[in-house]
Amino acid sequence: MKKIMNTAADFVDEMLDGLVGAYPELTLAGEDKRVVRRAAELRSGKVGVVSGGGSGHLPLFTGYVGQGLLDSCSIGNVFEGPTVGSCSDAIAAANGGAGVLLLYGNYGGDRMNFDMASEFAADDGIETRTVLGNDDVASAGPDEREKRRGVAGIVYAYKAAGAKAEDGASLDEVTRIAELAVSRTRTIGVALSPCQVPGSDRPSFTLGENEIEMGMGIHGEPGIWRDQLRPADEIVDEMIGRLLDDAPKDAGKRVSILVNSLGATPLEELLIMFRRAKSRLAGEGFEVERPLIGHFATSMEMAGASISLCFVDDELSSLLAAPAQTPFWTVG
Amino acid sequence: MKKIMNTAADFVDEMLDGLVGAYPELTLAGEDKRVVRRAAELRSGKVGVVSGGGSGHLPLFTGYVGQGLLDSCSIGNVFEGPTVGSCSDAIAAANGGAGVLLLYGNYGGDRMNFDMASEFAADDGIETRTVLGNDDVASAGPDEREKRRGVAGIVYAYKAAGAKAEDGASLDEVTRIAELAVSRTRTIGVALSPCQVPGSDRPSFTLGENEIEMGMGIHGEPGIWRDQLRPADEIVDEMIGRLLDDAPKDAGKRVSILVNSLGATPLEELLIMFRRAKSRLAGEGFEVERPLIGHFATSMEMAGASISLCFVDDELSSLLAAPAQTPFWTVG
Amino acid sequence: MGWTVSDIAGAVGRAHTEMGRLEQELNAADAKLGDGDTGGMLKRVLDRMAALDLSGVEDAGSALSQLARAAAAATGSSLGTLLATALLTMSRELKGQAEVDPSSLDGLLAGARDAMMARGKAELGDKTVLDSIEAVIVALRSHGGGDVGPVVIGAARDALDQYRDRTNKRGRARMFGDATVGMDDPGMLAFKELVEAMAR
Amino acid sequence: MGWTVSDIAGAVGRAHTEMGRLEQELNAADAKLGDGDTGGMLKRVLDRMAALDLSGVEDAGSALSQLARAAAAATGSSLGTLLATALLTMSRELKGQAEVDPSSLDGLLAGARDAMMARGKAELGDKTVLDSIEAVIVALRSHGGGDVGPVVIGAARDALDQYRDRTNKRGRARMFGDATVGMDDPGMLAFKELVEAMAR
Ligand SMILES: Nc1ncnc2c1ncn2[C@@H]1O[C@H](COP(=O)(O)OP(=O)(O)O)[C@@H](O)[C@H]1O
Ligand SMILES: Nc1ncnc2c1ncn2[C@@H]1O[C@H](COP(=O)(O)OP(=O)(O)O)[C@@H](O)[C@H]1O
Ligand SMILES: [Mg+2]
Ligand SMILES: [Mg+2]
Ligand SMILES: [Mg+2]
Ligand SMILES: [Mg+2]
Repeated sequence: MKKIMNTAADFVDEMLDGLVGAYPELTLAGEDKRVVRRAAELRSGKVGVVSGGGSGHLPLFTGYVGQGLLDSCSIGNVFEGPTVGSCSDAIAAANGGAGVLLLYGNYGGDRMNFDMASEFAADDGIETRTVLGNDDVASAGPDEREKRRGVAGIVYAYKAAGAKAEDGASLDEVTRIAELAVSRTRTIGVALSPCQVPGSDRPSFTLGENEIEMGMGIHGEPGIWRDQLRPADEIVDEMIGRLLDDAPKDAGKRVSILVNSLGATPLEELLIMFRRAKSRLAGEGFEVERPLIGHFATSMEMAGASISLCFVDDELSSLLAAPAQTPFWTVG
Repeated sequence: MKKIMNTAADFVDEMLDGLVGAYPELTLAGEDKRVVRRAAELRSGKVGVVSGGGSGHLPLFTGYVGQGLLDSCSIGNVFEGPTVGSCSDAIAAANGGAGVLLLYGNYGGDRMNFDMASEFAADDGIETRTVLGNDDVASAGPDEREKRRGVAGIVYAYKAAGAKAEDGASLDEVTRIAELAVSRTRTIGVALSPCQVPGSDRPSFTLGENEIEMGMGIHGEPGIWRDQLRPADEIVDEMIGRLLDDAPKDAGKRVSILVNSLGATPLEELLIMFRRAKSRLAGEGFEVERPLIGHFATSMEMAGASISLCFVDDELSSLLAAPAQTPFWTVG
Repeated sequence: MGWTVSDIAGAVGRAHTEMGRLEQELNAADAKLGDGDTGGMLKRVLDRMAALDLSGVEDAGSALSQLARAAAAATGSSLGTLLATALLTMSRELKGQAEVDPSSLDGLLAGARDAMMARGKAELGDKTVLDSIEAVIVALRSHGGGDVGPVVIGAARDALDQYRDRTNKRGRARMFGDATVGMDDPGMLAFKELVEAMAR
Repeated sequence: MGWTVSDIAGAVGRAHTEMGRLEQELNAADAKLGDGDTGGMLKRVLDRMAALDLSGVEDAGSALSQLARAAAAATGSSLGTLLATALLTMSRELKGQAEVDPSSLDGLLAGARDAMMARGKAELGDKTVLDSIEAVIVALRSHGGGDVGPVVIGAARDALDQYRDRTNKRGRARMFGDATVGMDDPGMLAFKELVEAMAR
């Protein structure tokens, strides 16, 4: 696998350099410069919304720092959690005195680091809450939802919580909204070909010539089945079927859908998938609103796609529609 | 190469179905439904801006139909020009009585069809002008600029002409702006791995295990050299060098830069490229403004990237900053 | 004694039938120095042209104009658009005529050739379908009279043979440069095969 | 008598040296049931720890606290963060002491184990580094006295052997389920190798 990069050791730092060089509304912070934050002064009294995780998933996470979304992000090496120090720095950067929500994907390493940082934050008098993205239905059964990994669907929680915080809501309220968005979001992915971590001498996994894996995670975590490639409509039908089977009890009949490229899969194919997903959902009596189609949470050059459904109500719907201005997601 | 699709014959039509299904502000038009147009009524007296070309380059072209950018687009099969009929239908869809600008890439088939359609349009009393994107410096020498192919840099002309037309400018003025943007824009691409046309049984070209091709076109047209992969900074230095060597005579010291993924190359790598490009340009005394980084003009799942420079002045700069609202490019 | 609309429709029908056999052969020729779609494209074009009902049409100009529009609607590829251009140009010349005089064929083709050159910006000698047409015009001009069919077919064959060992200078094939020497240009090959079918 | 800061620094140095050999071996173990970075990660962690200058430090608690911060700064991966947690917990216990009494090791490790369990939410028996630590604690408690080195090493080896044929229930390895039977847990393997190096 060929990459346009310099050295593996500089991959993340050069990427971050490029990011803040391109978008002056973002800036790097923290001892290791592994925190991306809004360049503008914090609005005092605003609840901070912080995320973070390993690199290699752009636009997730750092591309969503900005007005109406995240305040800051701590970033680790490719596919490796951020350090405790970076998590602490990200919390400090987002602290406007009204508390900070830690909103990130449910991965062991990330949790340990954010947990530890939030203990340090408590020592410093900063109140934090934690909400974990756990949208990946392929990673554990419905009875073990708390074990599920967080994948692309976390952007719904970012958007809703970010809009709520921008509105001046309290930490309790912002936390409630993030929990609501997480509880209403389900994702499943399908992988066609692997990616390769910079510096590694081989791809992160292998798939046969004509093979796909349903349910694979964004770091190549094992999925549900591996089998021959099949027509898009069949793939989408299975994905939508699995998501609807797992729909939250309080889901109504309104749904936002995110068709996300894992990297190499082009927009043409996402639109072909969306077409089928929408007609399947309509067939089940759902109204599809505010579709998101494109690169939202990637695994570098992995080929494949994920579909997320967010079962919205009036409250979530209006928060998703609220204005936001970040490098890779602008609304309104 | 694996694709998430149904049949090759339905690839484009299903993609278009997905597009207008996702974005109700767009709609299909024309006898063959191979025209994407704004759903809203045409503003009478507004100059129309039309583009078109083969499929397989999303977001180009259809993803840029909308407020402040294009009025309509005719679309052919993958890597094949749109029919004369579709071109005629796209012109009709963009005709608000003040004339229509045809703004598309310099490819033989596309030119023949748009030329013919513009003759039909003349018969029907619709005045048209044609401006061809020819930004690819690798496709012919500076003395033969009129032979150069149009690639990603055409989005600068879309944006400037689209904003000017939205302002209510005359066909002459909108044409002048499109010509200005084209004359100020230069692009070069580098390819790392091929794509595959749906239905074809092999990739569009082959590259060795560790080989790249400098200057390759977006349909795999032959470039300048083929050699071993090298560090990102070296690649970018050569690309920026070639672009600056070819800079228009009237270029000032302000430049907008577009770092575009050809498909599979992830944002991380684009940012690493941008970082070097910016510092190289700064070293040459340029002020970099309004960078564009992401997927703008792709070749499906081809790996590689292109860099475009648009040497702006006050007029172009303010047109690039004007509001626009389309599925894959929103400004302001 | 000229060709009526019904003769024209018959020739189109024969060309259409021939495409069943020709499609893969032309695709293969285009795959070597282009993008491999000449046969599939011409099949789609002739499907549409043959589907036209010209039975009520008297005016040969109107018939050719309808055929031109059918061709243009079927494809956006180079050869298809050039064919539509040729048909449109000839249709203008024939406006109001119920019959086409075979002895006017060289003039009609010359008009078509000029329009195609204007449309596609190719020169004679670039090894394209234009060189087949030019060869036919030249042969017709030095031809005494009588049946034009064998003259057209002979010229189309000779052109194909003469250009085989030259270099393509236009269209996608241009990019392949000297690698095109020894290969039939797909447009010229298609021209020869289709006039053979039409003249049958 | 007890271990001084200089003894601690020496042990860190030996572990660091050992990483040169161990890096690829641990990566390979992690590649089979994780993401293949355990070795690279520990290398970075030990690079940072070994780079600390502890020569002026008298207080063992302060030394461990500095080592904990160095580990935490070097990585965000699971094992690295758990190591930092363990060091931080022990550093609090040792605050103000110039020497670490070897007979207090079981208690120190028990404290570390509890903190790691709280941090990582794993249970004993999940086949993680915790099970190695637990085995060492148990062995130390039934140990009469004298040199603790062989006890620690023996327990770490036994734990690795005993758990090899069990299933990983925590961390990335959990996803591989029964495919982990017969494989060494990379964290347990690292533990064994590093205590061997430190005890040398
Ligand atoms: N500009 C041109 N002028 C004249 N003939 C052309 C031109 N471009 C292509 N052709 C003819 O068209 C043939 C290829 O047709 P086709 O496969 O439809 O083109 P493409 O797939 O490149 O659009 C060539 O063999 C040549 O004879
Ligand atoms: N939650 C946990 N509790 C205890 N030990 C764990 C936990 N998660 C992982 N480990 C240990 O860490 C080792 C893997 O370390 P490492 O490769 O750094 O993790 P990762 O790459 O998954 O973040 C495992 O072999 C296991 O011994
Ligand atoms: Mg890891
Ligand atoms: Mg073609
Ligand atoms: Mg062709
Ligand atoms: Mg690991």
